[in-house]
Amino acid sequence: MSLEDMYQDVILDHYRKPHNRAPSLEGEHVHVHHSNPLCGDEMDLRLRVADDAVDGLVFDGEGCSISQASASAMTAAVLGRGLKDALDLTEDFRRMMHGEDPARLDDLEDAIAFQGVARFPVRVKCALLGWMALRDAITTYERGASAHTVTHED
Amino acid sequence: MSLEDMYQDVILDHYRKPHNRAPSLEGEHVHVHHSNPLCGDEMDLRLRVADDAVDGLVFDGEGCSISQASASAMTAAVLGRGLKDALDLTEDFRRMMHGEDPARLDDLEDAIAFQGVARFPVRVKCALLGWMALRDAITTYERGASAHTVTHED
Amino acid sequence: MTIDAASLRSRFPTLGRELEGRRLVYLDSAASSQTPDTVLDAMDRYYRFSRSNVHRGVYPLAEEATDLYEGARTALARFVDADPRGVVFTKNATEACNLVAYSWVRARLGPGDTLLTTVMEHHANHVPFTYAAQACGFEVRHIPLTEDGRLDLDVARELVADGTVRFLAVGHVSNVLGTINDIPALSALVRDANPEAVVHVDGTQAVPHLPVSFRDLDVDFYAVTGHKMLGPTGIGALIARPERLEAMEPFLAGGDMIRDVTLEGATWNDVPHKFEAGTPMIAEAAGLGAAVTMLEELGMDAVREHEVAFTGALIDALLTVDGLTIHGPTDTAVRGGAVSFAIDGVHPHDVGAMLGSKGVCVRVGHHCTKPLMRCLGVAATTRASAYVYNDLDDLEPLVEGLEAARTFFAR
Amino acid sequence: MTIDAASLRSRFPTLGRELEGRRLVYLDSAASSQTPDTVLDAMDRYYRFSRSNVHRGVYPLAEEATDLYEGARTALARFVDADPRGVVFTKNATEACNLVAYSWVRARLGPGDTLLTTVMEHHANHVPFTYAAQACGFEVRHIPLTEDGRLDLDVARELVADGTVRFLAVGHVSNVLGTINDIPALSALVRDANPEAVVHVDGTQAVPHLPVSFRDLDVDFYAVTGHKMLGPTGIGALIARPERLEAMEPFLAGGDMIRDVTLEGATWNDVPHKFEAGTPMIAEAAGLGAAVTMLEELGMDAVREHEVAFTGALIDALLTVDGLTIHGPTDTAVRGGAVSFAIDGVHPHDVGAMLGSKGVCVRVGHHCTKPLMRCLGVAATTRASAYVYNDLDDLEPLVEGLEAARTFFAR
Ligand SMILES: Cc1ncc(COP(=O)(O)O)c(C=O)c1O
Ligand SMILES: Cc1ncc(COP(=O)(O)O)c(C=O)c1O
Repeated sequence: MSLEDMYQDVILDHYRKPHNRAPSLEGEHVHVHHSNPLCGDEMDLRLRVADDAVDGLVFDGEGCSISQASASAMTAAVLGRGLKDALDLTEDFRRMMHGEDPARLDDLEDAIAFQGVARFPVRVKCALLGWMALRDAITTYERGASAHTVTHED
Repeated sequence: MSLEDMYQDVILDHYRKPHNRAPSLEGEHVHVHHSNPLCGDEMDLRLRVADDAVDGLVFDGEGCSISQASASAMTAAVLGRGLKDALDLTEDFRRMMHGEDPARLDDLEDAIAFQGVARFPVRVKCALLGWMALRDAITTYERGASAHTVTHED
Repeated sequence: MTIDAASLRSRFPTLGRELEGRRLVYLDSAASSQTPDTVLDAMDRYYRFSRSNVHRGVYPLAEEATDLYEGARTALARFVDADPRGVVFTKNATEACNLVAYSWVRARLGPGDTLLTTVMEHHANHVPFTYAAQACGFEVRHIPLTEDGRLDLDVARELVADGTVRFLAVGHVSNVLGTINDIPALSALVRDANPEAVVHVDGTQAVPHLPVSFRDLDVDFYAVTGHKMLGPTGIGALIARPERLEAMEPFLAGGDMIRDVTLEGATWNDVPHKFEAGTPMIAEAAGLGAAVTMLEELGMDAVREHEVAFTGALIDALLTVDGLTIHGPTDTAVRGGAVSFAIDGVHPHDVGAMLGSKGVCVRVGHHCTKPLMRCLGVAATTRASAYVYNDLDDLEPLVEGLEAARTFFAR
Repeated sequence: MTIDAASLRSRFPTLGRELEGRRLVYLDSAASSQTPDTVLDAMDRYYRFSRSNVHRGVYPLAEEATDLYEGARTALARFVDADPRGVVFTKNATEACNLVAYSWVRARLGPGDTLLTTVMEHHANHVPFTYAAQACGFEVRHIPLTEDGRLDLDVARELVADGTVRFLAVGHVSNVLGTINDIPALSALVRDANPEAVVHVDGTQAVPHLPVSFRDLDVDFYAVTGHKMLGPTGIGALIARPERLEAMEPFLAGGDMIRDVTLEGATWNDVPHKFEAGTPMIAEAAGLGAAVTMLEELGMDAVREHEVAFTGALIDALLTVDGLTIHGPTDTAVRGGAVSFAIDGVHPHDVGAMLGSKGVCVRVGHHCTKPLMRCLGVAATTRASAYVYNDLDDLEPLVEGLEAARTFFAR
């Protein structure tokens, strides 16, 4: 598989015109900051919960095309989902990035386009960054906290 | 060159019937103890000086055939020589063990038989042990001391 | 499956060599083993095809190199039945022991504490700890030997009785006596007296020759070296419980072992990377991976069986030589393949030189076990040590050489 | 003699490879250089002909192995114009820096003392010293950069003014900016303020590329690594004044570095052996010796001349790319061959991946210089770095790939 195949149009679209990219979110919300000092990616994710579901979700940050596009596709795929469902989808995505076939093809929506990234081990962390931030935001919410910072190695 | 060539008859003779091997020496003398912990050689050398010459010289100790035979040949070659002359001969032997041609062929007497040992680097230290003890005994004497212990690495 | 040493030999290039017009007989594998073609090929493939640095490269060569390196970690972990997160690559077993001495022992033991070790340790598993003791003020106690060269467990029990022993450093198999130490018994003994005690095993002479399960041994640290287990020079490993590594501060600092660095300080990477500073031994890891594959193919049970059979024959052959005494146990069930001996009135240097002149390679000297030499009352021994490529054909030249030494150097 | 890179290439097997259907263009030699056939042959000869352990063996194989190992020491000493007694083999440059940090700095610096370093150091030459500072309580000061990426000597003069600086740790050539630091000026500056100050230089990026005379540099310690100078992985060296080594306590303890060992403690071997514990990197030393031979045959003046010419052309080619900024000096007279740059609006990861997909290997990331990245205000850079096998033919694929990245990732 070539690089151009990895960067399918859908990834490039999310990279060039990210969904739900914003530096702030209205209402009470959880804010997590994830960073990967080894490749310089920084990700702010803000999650507003209503009725145990993802009611608002925006990301902001710096990073390579894969990390930015993946965060964008992630927000689109999970907005409106129940928290448990979103966590389950996150796990499905994580497994896909480790080479397993995804179980929830349709629910992943555009995120399915990142399947090819699994073949580029150094980029897997990039694709996972937004999803891992989401998982952290949900568990932070469930702990009753409102902010959390995580530093990853690559 | 084969091993049997290295162990010429003269070396084996000195090994089997060492000259001047004794645990003690009459009269006032210098005693040096040299040991090489890495191969377990131990050498006691006793030197009596009269009129600035080697008047008495005995060795004792444990070691391989080369170290024992070389010490024996050394005592035979230097007994009776002036101290300066003995040091000079020691230097000649040392150089021979590092591959140079000896300048004092005749004076080295049987010690000349050790020339072949120079080709076996790990054995060079063995052949040198007695001579280095002699050098140390002479400088110890010249310093006015009566005993000295040296531990060598190999 | 049993080992066919004669046909294996063709895979070890140096064994094809002649010395002094005779077939080379290599009986010094306890010092360093021979290296098979597949190990050389694995290193060559890295250098000729994927030559680049590991970690974080985004081009294919660098990804291949990373896979080779991390693949070797997984292979070694599988081979010794350990968690890959507990496998730290080092340059040799000595560095592995030093890592434990610096990052665990020095950080935790002090006045009032005791480190227990034995009189039969290799310097690699002894000096780092006595050196640490001098710096940190803890006490070092030594388990002595029984008559037949085994650890005296009765005395060991007395040595731990006061409950101050917080650390045990012990070799799995002696490189001089061949003795296989009963690690579970020793760690039980130490932990009975102090449940918090930590056990570090020098497995250098065990892993090449016996099936080893780190999990089953139930110890904390285990040091191995590549060049004695068919692998290349320049690589070894510390096998550890990941929790232990996590609880330790790093030893060597530098690139790759950090998470973040500021002008003032640094935070550390996850284990095992926290302990691997700088560009690692990439080709060497690839080679070690191939060595492990070969040992797995041979089967460690078969390797051990071959060793038992050969060692029995070796001991019998040695005992035919007049005036020869074997140091250590002669029962092959409780010993490995290193057999040290003395010949009355002939210095080991002379024995070794005579054997070398007949194409037989053995080691003479103190084998980096000076305290043990003092216990045995000798300055040096002659040691023959075998591996998968040795067989009964090697015994005749050995005995012939020993007889020649005995006659030639008789006084 | 000038370097004919195109014909040299045939001696580096990996360079004959194709990536994604294109000729491999390797521009990551600052991370690790390619390895020539002669180096592989030297290691192979050891493994296939003289495979055994070094030191004290009395059979021919062991003598040959010892000669190879000690011969490599002599060769490296000659190459960097140093005393072989001052050449300690390590597994990489990182270990060499740690050796200095543990055995010199930690043993001698404490509260009230200052260690001077720079903001451009590789983690290998930074973290061991800040880690030591945390343990020992001395202060660490950093020489900052001028606008054009050189060390600010005016500030440096202020940093040493109080006379507390006892140690300088500085890189000879930056692996990111390419800057060649003026070592004699820096050590004069430090020693003027404190004549007893000790100078440690990280020569990792200098020795492969410039003629280096340790004697003329007149410093105390100098770290090098084999895998960046045509040598194998798994070997580096600390070059030191022998008197300094003699004054230091050992770092790693174990076999070979001792003179004698008793149950209680040990006495140390002579330098440099005092610092080489355990079985050394024998094959690797043989390989490094062959690498040095090749560099001597090419001539280090010619190597440097080739680098200057290529780097000039590289910088010119890079500057044709829209929105590309070079970090560090652009004057080839004061810089080495590592050239880092940024492309507006494109993340280095994407640049590197695009280049990799076109067969061009460059490094992206922080290059183990996080403090420097913070100074530059970036998280990562893209770095192209050349060596003797690169020539102008490599520039077209590079520029083509950069243009592709710029277009593909433009938002
Ligand atoms: C300037 C500099 N210093 C030190 C090092 C560390 O070298 P090694 O990884 O071989 O220990 C490197 C390379 O990674 C470097 O570029
Ligand atoms: C029992 C034992 N432990 C440790 C070592 C040290 O291994 P290395 O020299 O590879 O560090 C050796 C071999 O020399 C050994 O036989």
